[in-house]
Amino acid sequence: MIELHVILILMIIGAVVAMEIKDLLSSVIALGAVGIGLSLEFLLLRAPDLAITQLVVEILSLVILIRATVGAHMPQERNLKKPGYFIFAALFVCIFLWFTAKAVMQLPVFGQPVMKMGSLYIAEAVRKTGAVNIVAAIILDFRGYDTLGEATILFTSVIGVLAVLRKTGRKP
Amino acid sequence: MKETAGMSIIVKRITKITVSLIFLFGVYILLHGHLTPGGGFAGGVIIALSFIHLVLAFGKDVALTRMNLAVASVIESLGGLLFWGIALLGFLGGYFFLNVLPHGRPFDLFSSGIILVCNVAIFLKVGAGLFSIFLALALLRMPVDDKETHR
Amino acid sequence: MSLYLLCMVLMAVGIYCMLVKKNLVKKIIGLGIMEYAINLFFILMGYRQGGEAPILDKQTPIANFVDPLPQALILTSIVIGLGVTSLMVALVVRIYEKYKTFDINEIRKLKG
Amino acid sequence: MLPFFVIIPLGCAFLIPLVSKVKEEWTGLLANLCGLSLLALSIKGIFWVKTGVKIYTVGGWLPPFGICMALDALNACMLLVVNLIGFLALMYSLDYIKKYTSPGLFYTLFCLLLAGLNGVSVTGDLFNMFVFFEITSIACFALVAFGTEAQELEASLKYLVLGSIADTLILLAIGLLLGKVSTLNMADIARSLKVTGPDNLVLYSTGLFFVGFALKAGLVPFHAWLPDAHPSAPAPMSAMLSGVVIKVVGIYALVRVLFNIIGFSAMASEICIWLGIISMIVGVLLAIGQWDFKRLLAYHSVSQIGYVIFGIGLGTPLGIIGGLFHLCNHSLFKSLLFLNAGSVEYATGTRRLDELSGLSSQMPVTSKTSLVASLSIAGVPPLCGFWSKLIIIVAAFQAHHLAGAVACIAVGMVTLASFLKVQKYAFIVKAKEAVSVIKEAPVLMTLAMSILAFLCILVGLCVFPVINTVIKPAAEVLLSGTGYAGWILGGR
Repeated sequence: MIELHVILILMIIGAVVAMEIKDLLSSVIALGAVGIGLSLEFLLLRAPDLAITQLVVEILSLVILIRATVGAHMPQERNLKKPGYFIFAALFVCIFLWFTAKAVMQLPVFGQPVMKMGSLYIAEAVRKTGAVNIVAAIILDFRGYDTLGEATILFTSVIGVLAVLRKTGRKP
Repeated sequence: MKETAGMSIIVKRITKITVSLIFLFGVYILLHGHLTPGGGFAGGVIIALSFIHLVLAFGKDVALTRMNLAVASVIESLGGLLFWGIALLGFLGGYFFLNVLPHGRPFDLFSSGIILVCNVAIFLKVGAGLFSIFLALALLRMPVDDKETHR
Repeated sequence: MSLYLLCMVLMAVGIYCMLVKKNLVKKIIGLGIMEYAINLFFILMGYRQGGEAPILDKQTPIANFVDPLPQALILTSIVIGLGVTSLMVALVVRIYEKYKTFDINEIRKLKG
Repeated sequence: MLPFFVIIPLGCAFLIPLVSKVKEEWTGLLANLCGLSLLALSIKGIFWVKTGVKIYTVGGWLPPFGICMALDALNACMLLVVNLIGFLALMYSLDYIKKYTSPGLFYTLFCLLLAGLNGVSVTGDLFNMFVFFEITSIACFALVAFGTEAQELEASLKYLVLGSIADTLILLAIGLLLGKVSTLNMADIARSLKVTGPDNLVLYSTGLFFVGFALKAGLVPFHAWLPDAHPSAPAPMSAMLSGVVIKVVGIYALVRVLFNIIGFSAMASEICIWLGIISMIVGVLLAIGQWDFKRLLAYHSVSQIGYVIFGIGLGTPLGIIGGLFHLCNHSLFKSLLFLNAGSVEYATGTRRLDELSGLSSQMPVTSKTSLVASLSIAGVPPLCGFWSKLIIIVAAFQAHHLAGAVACIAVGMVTLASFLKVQKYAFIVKAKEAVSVIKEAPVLMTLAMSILAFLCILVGLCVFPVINTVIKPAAEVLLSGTGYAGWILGGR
């Protein structure tokens, strides 16, 4: 499982670069690298559905983000003068990490999930739905209602984008 | 004006070839969603990307003659209604979202009942929706008149 | 376990980016990183040692599959992330149009 | 019947963009039709739930396998609040939204918001709840920015940043629980957690749920987005945000998770009580200095949500009844006040209290209804706000929580003072020069306001029937704690 560690560490490095680099375009591209790394991780973790989806979504969101930032006048990011806020945020993040680490220790060991529902789905999917891809059987049959919600979320955000991008909101 | 819009002739030439291939790949991913990895969502994003590819290569004006924001949003609503209708179809069997269509033989293209149809509905919705997000963002930067954004 | 912890470090980077950075594009990036981390976390929890992708094959019968449930959930979650990100981009583009800057210090019109 | 709570608004939301291509005016009628049918459905639900908890299995898959919807008294109460306020806000929008462009988009988003809220209320599955949360949040973000003025965009962005942090924390908590028990059905989780007992992981996920839902509800350390976002939205949307959204997405989800899934502990009770007291006091203190009508109302929302969480946090039967009753009452009078503010803005074009004067003669309906709402929120007998505050204070004394009781009374007084200021500046004091151009708001807006004012008085006069039919069964659901699992899963 060493390759998972390597890719994940590279993703963290990419994320820090995306966060700290001054040029916005480079920063967006670094985010894209993190996303591609995530797609690779999905592939290694035996989730090909997610790997494909993550890859194409990453490309799309990269296009949208570049579209939004390119041509914009690049501001020099000013350094913050308030160290107190930095310390507060860093402290918050440290506390978050500490408690998360404690909680995560009580999860089942990596590689041995409980799979109470998962094994049920695996056993019954083909017989009950006729779909060979068990993930597809779950998202569109067993939990199809979730997918209706998911499609609605996308619809909502499209309508939201159209509403936000109107030239004028109020009638004169 | 038409000549100068978009990118160079090399890009346009290659785009003409690749766009149809990307489109075909999207349809393949869509139709085999229940057999192989992929499905309506990934397929829809790929189709949206193929249209975005066209827009980027040929400039907005050329692409808008084929597919504009109004058409995209109608297709999106239709996709949503189709998905909603499939969910309602389940009432024929007594339950919301029941898989009422025949399941067929596993490993066949036309198997697994509503899953294939749902994939098509999601595909329409996602493809049209994401393309219209892109168009709306792209059109906003155009200083000249934008009839398409007025609805 | 170390993978879970690394994943949480990634999430912490995202939260830190969202809280501290004053540039709106950086905030979008922070949101993206947070979503990646949480998506990865779900899939890590569903992984099974030596498991295979949960897709049946004609030849081999039901084998040692990884947990398909988190994968189904994360497929939904990726879409949610895309929706939120695109709405945020739209808002940021509009704000840029009004103020000609991405810097939140120069924007602050609202008090409190 | 249960899935129709989601099917109807979703169908309308998908239809409205098509209808708006044909004729823009029909979109409002369609949305109102949707609101009316939802209201009828939820009134029926209140009576239907008397015969026991109703389960609906989506797709015919039994509960732990697929997603189930569940209707118990608590859900039914929330659905009634959501759909009542939703319908009245939609009715109000018919006239109000003429000030904005693209009403089709507004109605689409509003229907999606209703679908999201109903979906959150009616679902019995944790991840499904999260999905509908997101629908609600995204619709809210878009509606807050609907005016596309600079300030509105900025408020929406602030809301989006904090809201998506909250969503991520909630998703992380769901993920931790999923990793531990490997199921998503709420009742099944409750049952599994009962077997394994509490440990660090459950404690930590409770903490994450707390922070996430408190961010959504705008409780005090997490309230930064609320006073910006609520005033920026169009008035019917502000009424929905303050009246319904923070309650369903914040309070309802929090108490459902705390009481029915994880089990209410003494520590959770302490946290709720102190969060409630701090929210009450800080909210009302910040409200005093405000001169923007809607912003003042938004700070009062923070304060009143403090009452609700304080009452529920007491954990006694009377406290929970008081908290839930105040929740319902608050959605009545706070939506009414936001609608009043909207119609004042509609008629005069300003929300600054010091620029308004003597509206009582020019806008009689608005001023009378706002008087009713102000007295209700301040807790003047016999209006509805009085009774719920009284119950909460009595419950606090019963639980020997003197500090809380004193805080409740004191905050009530300050609230009264603050609303007397509103009444004085906006409505009572005579105008210096004659402002004859100001007219009363259009008829549908006044009708919506009058219905809400009537309901405020009616609830105040028939306290006991209302408590007995609606509130008490809902409180019993919470009091049954993790016994909820038995209702949903039955003997299995």
